Amino acid sequence: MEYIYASLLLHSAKKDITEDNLKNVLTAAGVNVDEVRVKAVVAALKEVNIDEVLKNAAAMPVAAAAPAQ
Amino acid sequence: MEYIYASLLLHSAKKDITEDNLKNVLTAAGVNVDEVRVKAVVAALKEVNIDEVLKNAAAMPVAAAAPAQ
Amino acid sequence: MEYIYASLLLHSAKKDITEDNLKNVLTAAGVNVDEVRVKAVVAALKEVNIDEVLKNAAAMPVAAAAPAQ
Amino acid sequence: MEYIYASLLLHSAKKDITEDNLKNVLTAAGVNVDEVRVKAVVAALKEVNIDEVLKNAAAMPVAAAAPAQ
Amino acid sequence: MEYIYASLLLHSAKKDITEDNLKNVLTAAGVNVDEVRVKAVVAALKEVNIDEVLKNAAAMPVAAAAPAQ
Amino acid sequence: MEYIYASLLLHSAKKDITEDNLKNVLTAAGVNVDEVRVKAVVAALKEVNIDEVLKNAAAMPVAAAAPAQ
Amino acid sequence: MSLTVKQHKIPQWKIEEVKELKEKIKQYKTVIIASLDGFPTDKLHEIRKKFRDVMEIKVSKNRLFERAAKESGIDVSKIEQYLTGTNAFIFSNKNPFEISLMLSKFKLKRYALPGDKADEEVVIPAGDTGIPAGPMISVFGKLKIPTRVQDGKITITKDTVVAEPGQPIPPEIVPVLQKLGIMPVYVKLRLKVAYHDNLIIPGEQLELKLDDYKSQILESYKNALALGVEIAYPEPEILKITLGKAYRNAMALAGESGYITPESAQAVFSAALAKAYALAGAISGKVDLGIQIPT
Repeated sequence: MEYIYASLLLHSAKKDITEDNLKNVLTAAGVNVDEVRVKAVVAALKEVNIDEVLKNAAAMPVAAAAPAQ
Repeated sequence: MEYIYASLLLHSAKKDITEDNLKNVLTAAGVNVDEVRVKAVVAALKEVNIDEVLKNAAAMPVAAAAPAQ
Repeated sequence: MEYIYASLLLHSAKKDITEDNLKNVLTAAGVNVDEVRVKAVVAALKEVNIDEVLKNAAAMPVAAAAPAQ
Repeated sequence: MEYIYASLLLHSAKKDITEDNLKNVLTAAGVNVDEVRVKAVVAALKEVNIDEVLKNAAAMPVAAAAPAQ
Repeated sequence: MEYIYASLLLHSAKKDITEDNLKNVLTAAGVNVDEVRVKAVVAALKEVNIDEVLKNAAAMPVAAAAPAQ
Repeated sequence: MEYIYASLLLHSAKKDITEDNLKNVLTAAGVNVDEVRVKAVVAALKEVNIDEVLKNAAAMPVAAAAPAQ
Repeated sequence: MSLTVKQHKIPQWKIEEVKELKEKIKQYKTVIIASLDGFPTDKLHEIRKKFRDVMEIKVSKNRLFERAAKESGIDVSKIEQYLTGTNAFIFSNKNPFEISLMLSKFKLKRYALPGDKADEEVVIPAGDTGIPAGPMISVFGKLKIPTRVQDGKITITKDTVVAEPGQPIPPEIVPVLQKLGIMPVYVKLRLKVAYHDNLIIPGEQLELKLDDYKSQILESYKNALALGVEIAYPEPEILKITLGKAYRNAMALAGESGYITPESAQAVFSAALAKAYALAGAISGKVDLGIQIPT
């Protein structure tokens, strides 16, 4: 989930979610950055209205994730 | 929520949530770090078992979601 | 969601979700296949009991939706 | 459900849901294609605004499930 | 949904859902009958216990809501 | 429910819900038509915005079915 | 004038104390000013004993501390507002928030005083009170505490609650609670301000609301899941939700397009039935459909 948290951190700090920014944050967190993954996440998030997604997030069916226990 | 996202990023990357680590991540995200807040978050998260919170979130969606109301 | 639909298609057709199968389906659908993503999806799905997830998706809408209240 | 997953895959990849496209995807997934079914699905989906359905599918569960509590 | 409503009408009138019956009803409703779809629906319904499905649809609001999610 | 299914069939086929149309469909389905009921249904549906009702129905399946519990 | 007075009148013990305070300010990263107004001094001893390894607590005069702080290079103007009343000065190398948490978790109890509210359920236990039979019997009676007299002493016959948490403690019973050794009121050292690494942190900020942190963590987690699902991020915990979403999408599409398979039949007919019931419901007031319509 590191890439997601890092993206949310940038979004929350009102910074653009660019490859460089993401890499900086991940590196600062001691994560071994995977370039391809960074590219993929940045590209995917470009098509997403994050604020909209977060607004609906409270309804997230966390129960679905339960079997992970 | 920047401080929380940064903390969860560290947690997810299996790094300790220390003042230095938190400041590093926040700075890398371009956040103007508030020293007092960093200290507060680090102290609070020492008391809060993040895994426990997330596990309960998965197991008890209703109760878990209540504060979000 | 292409990778997800392709995976469910394979699952529904009782085929293994392997990198090759996934690539075949995606290519047939005219998707520009991203090798890394294919690997990531296949690896992640190995840890997921899809039948279980689908059963829960169908059977637990209330619990899932409850947090939104 | 293979035919529906295959259709959603095509839709998600922004390809037309034609008989040929559907057959290609299904064949690539190792499904024994049933011509009648392919024709039926393609005809039925022509009458449906898929984006609308998906939007409602995502938006609905909360309102729908809430009264049941 | 014409084919479904026509099937439900026949079922409700306690008539067999055969290709001929379905075509008759659809024609009477002014629908341009698509033979393939008629075949597909009749074939599919052979695998389904409609009484059971309708009972569940009416009696299990939760299950009923699930697919809508 | 025959009269309702027949009405929905007509509506879905984009035909007017007239007494004649309704009688035709019902007869084709082998239903013994009750003239008074046909008149009543046709008259009542004239005052209803069917599209509106159906749109809401999709959103609230539970509410609709709930009393059956 | 004051200069000459000071030069002549400062007693040795004050000079010693300022020196000691200065050493502690230099030695420790955190200094917390805590109010002792209304705080029982014997309880301070309990705190000292409990946290001997993590903090030093010194009770001193405000003027002496102010002088030590000033001479240690602390900008006293920022803390002088807190230097009123009786104060204890806590010295530690820990993060001041951690100290605050430690202190708040350490429950110190004291005897009730008339007018106190109970911090926990107050139970008068069954048994011999040792109180001679006399006017106290009527006090117990008034509080509906069942008693009997045995060997000239009042014996309580049944455990009785006299105050729930948050309720005022009946003043009549206060002496009895003391006699029975019941301490139903919590005392807490009130932290007024912390000085740490050149930061001044007011006391109200020092109180961490852990529940808020928990719900923020939860919210962040849900946000991450939602965002992950939106981009179908390939991580098992997200994929589980994404798969469910894809499945429900497929069911919804099957339902709306009337595509029947054994798997989708329920969705298809549920969608059709919901519409039929809605339509029937819309006209049920006007038409006898001869059916039972769930509305």
